[in-house]
Amino acid sequence: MTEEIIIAGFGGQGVLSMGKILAYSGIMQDMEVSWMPSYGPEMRGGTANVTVILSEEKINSPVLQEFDSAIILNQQSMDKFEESVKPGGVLLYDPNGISKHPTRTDINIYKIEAVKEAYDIGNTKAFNMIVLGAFLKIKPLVKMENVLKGLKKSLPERHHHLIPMNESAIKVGLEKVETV
Amino acid sequence: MTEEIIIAGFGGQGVLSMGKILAYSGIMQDMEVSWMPSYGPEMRGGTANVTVILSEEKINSPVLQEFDSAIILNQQSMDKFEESVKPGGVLLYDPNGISKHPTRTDINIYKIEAVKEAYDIGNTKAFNMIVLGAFLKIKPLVKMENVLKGLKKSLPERHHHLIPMNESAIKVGLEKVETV
Amino acid sequence: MAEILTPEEIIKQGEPVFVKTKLMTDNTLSYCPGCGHGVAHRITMEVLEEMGIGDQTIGVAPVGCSVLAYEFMNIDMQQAAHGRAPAVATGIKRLFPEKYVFTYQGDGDLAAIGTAETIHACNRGENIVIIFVNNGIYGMTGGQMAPTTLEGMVSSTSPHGRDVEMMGSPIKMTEMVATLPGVCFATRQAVHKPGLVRKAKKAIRKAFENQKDKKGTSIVEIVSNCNSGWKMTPVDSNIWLEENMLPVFPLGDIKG
Amino acid sequence: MAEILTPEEIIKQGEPVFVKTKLMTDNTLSYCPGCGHGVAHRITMEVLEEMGIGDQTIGVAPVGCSVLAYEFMNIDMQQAAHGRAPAVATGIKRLFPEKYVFTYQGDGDLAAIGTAETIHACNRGENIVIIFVNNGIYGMTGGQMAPTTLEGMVSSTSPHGRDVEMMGSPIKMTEMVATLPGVCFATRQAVHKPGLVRKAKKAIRKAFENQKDKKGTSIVEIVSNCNSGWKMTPVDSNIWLEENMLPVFPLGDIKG
Amino acid sequence: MEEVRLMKGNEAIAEAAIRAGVDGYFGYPITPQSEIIEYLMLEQPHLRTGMQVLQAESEVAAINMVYGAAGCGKKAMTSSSSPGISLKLEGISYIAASELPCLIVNVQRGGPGLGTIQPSQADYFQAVKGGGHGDYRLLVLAPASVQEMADFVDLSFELAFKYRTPVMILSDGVIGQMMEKVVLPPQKERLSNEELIKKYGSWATTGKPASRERNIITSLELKSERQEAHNHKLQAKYKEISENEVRFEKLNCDDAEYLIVAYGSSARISQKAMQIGREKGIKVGVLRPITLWPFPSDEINKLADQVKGILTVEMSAGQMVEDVRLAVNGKIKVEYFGRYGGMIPSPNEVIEALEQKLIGG
Amino acid sequence: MEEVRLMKGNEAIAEAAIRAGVDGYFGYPITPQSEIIEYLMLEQPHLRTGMQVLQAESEVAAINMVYGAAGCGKKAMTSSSSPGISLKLEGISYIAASELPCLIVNVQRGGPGLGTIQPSQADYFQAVKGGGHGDYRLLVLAPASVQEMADFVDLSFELAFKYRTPVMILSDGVIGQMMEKVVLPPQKERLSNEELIKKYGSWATTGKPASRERNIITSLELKSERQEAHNHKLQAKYKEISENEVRFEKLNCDDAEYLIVAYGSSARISQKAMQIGREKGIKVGVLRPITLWPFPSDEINKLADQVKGILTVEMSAGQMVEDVRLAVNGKIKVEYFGRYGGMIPSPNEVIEALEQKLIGG
Amino acid sequence: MAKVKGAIVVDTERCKGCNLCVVACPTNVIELNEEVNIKGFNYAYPKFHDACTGCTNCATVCPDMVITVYRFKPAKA
Amino acid sequence: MAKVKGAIVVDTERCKGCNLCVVACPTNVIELNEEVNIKGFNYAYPKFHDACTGCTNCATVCPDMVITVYRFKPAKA
Ligand SMILES: Cc1ncc(C[n+]2csc(CCOP(=O)(O)OP(=O)(O)O)c2C)c(N)n1
Ligand SMILES: Cc1ncc(C[n+]2csc(CCOP(=O)(O)OP(=O)(O)O)c2C)c(N)n1
Ligand code: SF4
Ligand code: SF4
Ligand code: SF4
Ligand code: SF4
Ligand code: SF4
Ligand code: SF4
Ligand SMILES: [Mg+2]
Ligand SMILES: [Mg+2]
Repeated sequence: MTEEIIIAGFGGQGVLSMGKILAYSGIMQDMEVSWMPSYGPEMRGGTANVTVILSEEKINSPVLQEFDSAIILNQQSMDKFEESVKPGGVLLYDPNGISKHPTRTDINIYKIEAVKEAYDIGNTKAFNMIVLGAFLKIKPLVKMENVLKGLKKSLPERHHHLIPMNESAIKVGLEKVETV
Repeated sequence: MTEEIIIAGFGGQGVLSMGKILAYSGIMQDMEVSWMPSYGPEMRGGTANVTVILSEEKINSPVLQEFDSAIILNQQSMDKFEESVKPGGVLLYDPNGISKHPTRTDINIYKIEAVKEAYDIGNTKAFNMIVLGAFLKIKPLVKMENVLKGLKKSLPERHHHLIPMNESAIKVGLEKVETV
Repeated sequence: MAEILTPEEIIKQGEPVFVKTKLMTDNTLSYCPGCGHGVAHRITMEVLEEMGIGDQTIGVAPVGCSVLAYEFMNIDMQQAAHGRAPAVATGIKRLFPEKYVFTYQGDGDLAAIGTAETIHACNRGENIVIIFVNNGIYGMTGGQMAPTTLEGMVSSTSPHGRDVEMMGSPIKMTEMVATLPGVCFATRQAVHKPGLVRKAKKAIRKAFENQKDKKGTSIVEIVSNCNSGWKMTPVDSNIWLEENMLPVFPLGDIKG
Repeated sequence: MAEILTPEEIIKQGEPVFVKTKLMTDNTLSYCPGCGHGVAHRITMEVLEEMGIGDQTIGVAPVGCSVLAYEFMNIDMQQAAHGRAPAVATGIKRLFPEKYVFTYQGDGDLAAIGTAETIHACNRGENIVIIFVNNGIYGMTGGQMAPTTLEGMVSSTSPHGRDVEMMGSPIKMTEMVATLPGVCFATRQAVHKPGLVRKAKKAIRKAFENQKDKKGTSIVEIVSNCNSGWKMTPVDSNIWLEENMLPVFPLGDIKG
Repeated sequence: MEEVRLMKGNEAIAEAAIRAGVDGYFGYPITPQSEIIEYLMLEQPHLRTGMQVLQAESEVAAINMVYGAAGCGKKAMTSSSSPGISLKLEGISYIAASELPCLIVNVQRGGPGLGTIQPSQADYFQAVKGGGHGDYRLLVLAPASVQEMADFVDLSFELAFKYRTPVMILSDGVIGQMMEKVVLPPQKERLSNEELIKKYGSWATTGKPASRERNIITSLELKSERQEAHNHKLQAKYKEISENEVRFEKLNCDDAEYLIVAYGSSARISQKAMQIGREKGIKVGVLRPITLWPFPSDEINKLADQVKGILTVEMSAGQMVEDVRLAVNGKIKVEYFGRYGGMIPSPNEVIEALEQKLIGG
Repeated sequence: MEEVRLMKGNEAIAEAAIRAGVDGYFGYPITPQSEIIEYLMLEQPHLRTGMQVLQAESEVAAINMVYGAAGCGKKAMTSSSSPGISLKLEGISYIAASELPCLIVNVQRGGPGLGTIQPSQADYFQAVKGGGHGDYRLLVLAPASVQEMADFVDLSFELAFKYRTPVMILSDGVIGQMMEKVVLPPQKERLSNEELIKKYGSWATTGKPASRERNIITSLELKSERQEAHNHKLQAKYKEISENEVRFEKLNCDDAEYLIVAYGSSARISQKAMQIGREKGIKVGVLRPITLWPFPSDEINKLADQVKGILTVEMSAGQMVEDVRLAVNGKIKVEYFGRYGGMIPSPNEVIEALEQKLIGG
Repeated sequence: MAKVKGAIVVDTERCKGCNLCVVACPTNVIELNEEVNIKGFNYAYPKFHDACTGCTNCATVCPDMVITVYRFKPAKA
Repeated sequence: MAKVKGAIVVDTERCKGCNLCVVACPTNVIELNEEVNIKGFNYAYPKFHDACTGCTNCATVCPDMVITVYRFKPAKA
């Protein structure tokens, strides 16, 4: 099994850390993982994306042109990555701020109103965990227990008290994801 | 005709400019010339030497291991260059400050008491011109008129009044050189 | 008697009293919201416009966030290697003495890697203007410590606060170069308040007038925020600047 | 009553009151006759000997005439790239804080190409000693202009005299670094007269004592002749030094 | 103390340096490798092992700090990216000439000039032919994974001290910025000063005791004869390294009809290309040089007797291809494919290039 | 105004620079090339032609001054020797990337490190493969006489402006320090600012008039696609230069059975060796590359069909030999002989090496 | 008494919502909008436009040159 | 009255004849020799040795560490 994922959105949306938690979760169940971010000069309002690969085999290229799944969190990223989902693959997006919705018919499209849900649970920082939950519903690549272990590993000790909050955000995502 | 000459002595004895005048004289009679100095960090009391080649043909290597003529002005240079005179070649030296006189028998050895002569004519700066005169007596490579033209070329304008003095020093050399 | 006018009427009938200078291009600034570079750029270009020398000026951009200054300043510009803007400006000015030449540099650029170039251009009294934006950090590369980072200040390479024992004290380049005879004008300004912006602009004007009069090197330091690097909102960063940067880097003319 | 003794008797019966320190090797100095480097070397080594720290000291030689200092100073030494001695010394001292570390640098080395390294080592307050031999010229390479060359002074790259309009003014590095908090002691000395030599030695001693006490950077500038570069006899060069160098580079403590 | 972590390549180097018992790191920030110094500063290794970390005023200062530290027999390192490495070249030449062991990390970005901060492999020539002046060599290791970023730190110092020579880890923005699983090596003790003096006191400047002659670290030689003798010594050492330290990895080479030669992140991509190629029925193998200098010339020469053609894949305009050609010496066709200026070749492009340039061509 | 003089190679460069109408020289003293700046300072070219001469605070500053001046379309140059050139490499990479025409002179001395001040040719790789970071090339001219030192200055600027690319004169201590007869070229007028703007105003920063868009000199590109496109443009230019600007000299090659390839002072020595060889009955010819990049590969490849073996003679541990091998591509034996670290090979040694390595061997 | 009146135009699409104009305005004319522009910033707008005196403070501190200021000086009655 | 007496030893082969000791000696003890040493320098020697007080000035300024100074203080009578 190899899953090749792109997560893309604005800087500040927690794109990179979502990818990191996913990757750490993979490690927790002994998978091979790679996490390759786009990187650039510090400039607010820019876009950020990360390629995450989870695999049972050794991973060769960490840089990809096509993906099994795309998690898309703003319009620029939609423009850039909709085409790069493999036929039959998954596209998950948050419709907030999306003006041109995806149009492909050869892929499976899902949406999660994560901005809204985060607002509703009164924790805008949980946004990315809600998205992660949604994705794990569609692609249960890693077990919840391993996600929690991954969270623990990727958060510094002093933030471990936030884990339960993250867990419930993930659950919101698991519940609220919709097929388009 | 190609003449390969090494001139060697202390820094400050005018070794380099003697070579330069010789080379310029060559140019004045349309010869090819090259002048290649040893160079090093500025340090008083060091040795200086220059390889001068005068030729009717194009000169290839400006750096040589063997010479037709060696003009030697201190003991260190004697130690270093006596052996590099080609058999049948010329070695001209000033015995002042020489403790080990040349011993080779397969070359023609000359001496010129240039320090003494310069002292006698009351012009220690003329030392190197006396040596040059001595050398030109042994090897009349360039005509006197061309030497004077060469002098003119190699001296800055403001020193041109010194040319007659240099000319008479050269003549002293022409006269006083001795076969050993 | 004047009626109460609507804003629309004022705009139509009134006079525009603040319009973007044409010496700034229409490209969107690449700077973070609230970053002081934008204002520093603008007032520099306003001075050139007011002096009518935009077409006779060659600017030198540094490596730092303002590396892209040439995208925003609508004049001929060169982008210099990190720290070398004063050398590049020297090369330009020596061969084009009739042109106006300025560098625009950050504190990492000018006070770390470019220390020698800064000091020697100043010592030679190169007839140029140096605009020196001191934000106490390496903005572009993600907020590392600069030579001007304050004692105790957190940055990505002083995550436990700058320890002056280990890392040295914040360096005051403008004071230092002011001691050199080649420097005719050295001043420290800021741009986070309207009044200060106007003062800073006057200082820049004076600097270019000095160049016109062939007086030597003028350096205008502008203490500015790097709200991204400092990890604050723009408004908070300006307050922090007042409270923390200005005591160490006090505003005012140092020389000339 | 004492008889009139012959010199031979004095030598035999008397006490040796001046003997070459063992921290200088027996190699013949490569310096020109009368060059100040020799005395500067010797008094530095005398200080180490008197403090008993020769075996705990690592010296850093520059590129310049004194590049060969390691042939003459009988201690462990490194030879640094041109201008980089303070960085090299920083590398040594940071990893060997218990050793004594000093650089020995010329004015071209320290004040031209090495400006940034000098200023930043001083700003960090590296706990080292910098011996800075200022002879107003590049001795080693044949007498080119240095940043410290005097106005109007002739050198091979200012053959018509240093024109400060074109080439800048002689730079006073010691004064400049004295303004930095990291510097605990900055002084200017000379070695062309017996009394001055003794004073200079005291200053060097103080510098090493500072290092012992972990006080930060000490810089001891020594104004010296380069009679070869200046094209004078050694005696004349020392007179010229008094009359021309010292007014621009006055002797005495600048800080500490 | 072995430990599995998810880390960036840059972070892995930094953590591995602490664990390798490195004494000092000196660096200046530059993308895409600033995480190395940032990680170290955050981690405060002086509290863990006594390792010192200093942000220098410039790359030039940093490499000369390494010179000073290495001259004392200490384990010293620096890191930078392409333009910063160019600035270090005088210092690197000095270090090589003075035979000082140390580690220099180059996480390459696209050039020339200020270029881009995106990944690149265009400093190959600089690394392997000697970008600085004079006849010197760096021992160059090219990691292709975060694990190797970690592993090569200790290896570098082993080699550096074994041969008293500077070692370069030539990485790139992909390997520096990506995260992978990494098994961290156990903590090595730093040498105490006494141990250091015992091991390296014969040459390092550790303070001259009465019992030995003074130690001098220098690269100056006024006499040409002696300079040449010194250079002969360096060349002899380089020969020894060439004979003993060539490292490479071969994948699917046994039955290969075509060979891809690629290092670092290009090798990762080429492995995927190989998969695609094999699926298409093209018998292609990959040789991944791990040491770029010494280069696995003999192995490539041998493979040239077996395969029909070789393609090098590089994120440059074609540099390593010269060394492959020199190795093959005309036996078979050697072609190059690459993307550059921050662009990364895709596996599909690689296999297309192979088909076009070697099979179809 | 042609004039015959006896001059050092270094002086010839300086005088030729004045006569070529160079606008500015920026340099820092270093042996064995300080005569260049010394001659200029003595000559006061600002009074003769308006040329400006400045002693910079360092080599780094000097090359960046050249960058600034060249960016204005001015004729700017610098010179140094090996360690100083290493310091310039970041700047050189910037200049190449920004496509600025200029001249860099390297009068090589023995390295690595501080090394010796005696002649050497060990910066060949640095010059021709790009010592700095990224994929760039210098057009490299190798003078073998004082006359060529003079002639190549104007030629360098012609080529530099034709291709908007930096040109290097790669000389050495022999050619720099020796005096020979030199016929000085006539004085070229310096361009007036108006002429300059007319010729180069399309790209140079000369002050933006209302009539054109602003000119920008930069090497930054945040988008990889655009950086790659820029690099493709550079590579296309380099290809064009390779096709058009190869220069070399052949001596006695027509009937040669053995070939010596050597440049600069080594070529002079090899000519003498050729004489000795011919006297001994060995049919040996000399090919002297005048451009080291682009390298006369085609010509050497052709000669490889004729001769039995090739010997390169270099004052290095063997660098150019790689380019000769690449040119020959395995056709015949290519061997290297050299002295280095400031030592100069003697003609006799050369011919002995030829006998041993190619004839006897 | 002729009071000088001012008005501003904010180029909302280029505004980055940094809030600096808001704190710089002496008469509290400006606020950030709850809506975001295309770049996702809560852009500034003259909420209490009538209070504007045309002092240019807002435009002077705006790093992005987003504000144009107009002033109207009624003719003396 | 016990006057301190001094004497110097010049390592003539290492002397570079710079003349600095000559001008530094308060009692004019030293002069340069007309003869040269092996390196060609007119080396220093104590021509008026009796005048030497052992003050060490000469040695202190000698760049080449060529001079050793001895002092003899007669016991008080
Ligand atoms: C030779 C070199 N070293 C390092 C860098 C990386 N770098 C780019 S900008 C920068 C610092 C910028 O800081 P500053 O000058 O303060 O400008 P700011 O971004 O804060 O305005 C650094 C270190 C580089 N581009 N080149
Ligand atoms: C990078 C580099 N640039 C230039 C040189 C040449 N160089 C050697 S010493 C020197 C100047 C020495 O002058 P200074 O530091 O004043 O020492 P002094 O000889 O006067 O004691 C120069 C320019 C060099 N060796 N390396
Ligand atoms: S990182 Fe700092 S300096 Fe750079 S644009 Fe953002 S706020 Fe301004
Ligand atoms: S050249 Fe000058 S500094 Fe160098 S040894 Fe001679 S006198 Fe001293
Ligand atoms: S012009 Fe003055 S009063 Fe009007 S909005 Fe701007 S700051 Fe406020
Ligand atoms: S200052 Fe400018 S960019 Fe900032 S909120 Fe106001 S109008 Fe927008
Ligand atoms: S010790 Fe004093 S008195 Fe004696 S020779 Fe020396 S300087 Fe003169
Ligand atoms: S000072 Fe020393 S070197 Fe100079 S003349 Fe006197 S003894 Fe000789
Ligand atoms: Mg900054
Ligand atoms: Mg000096």
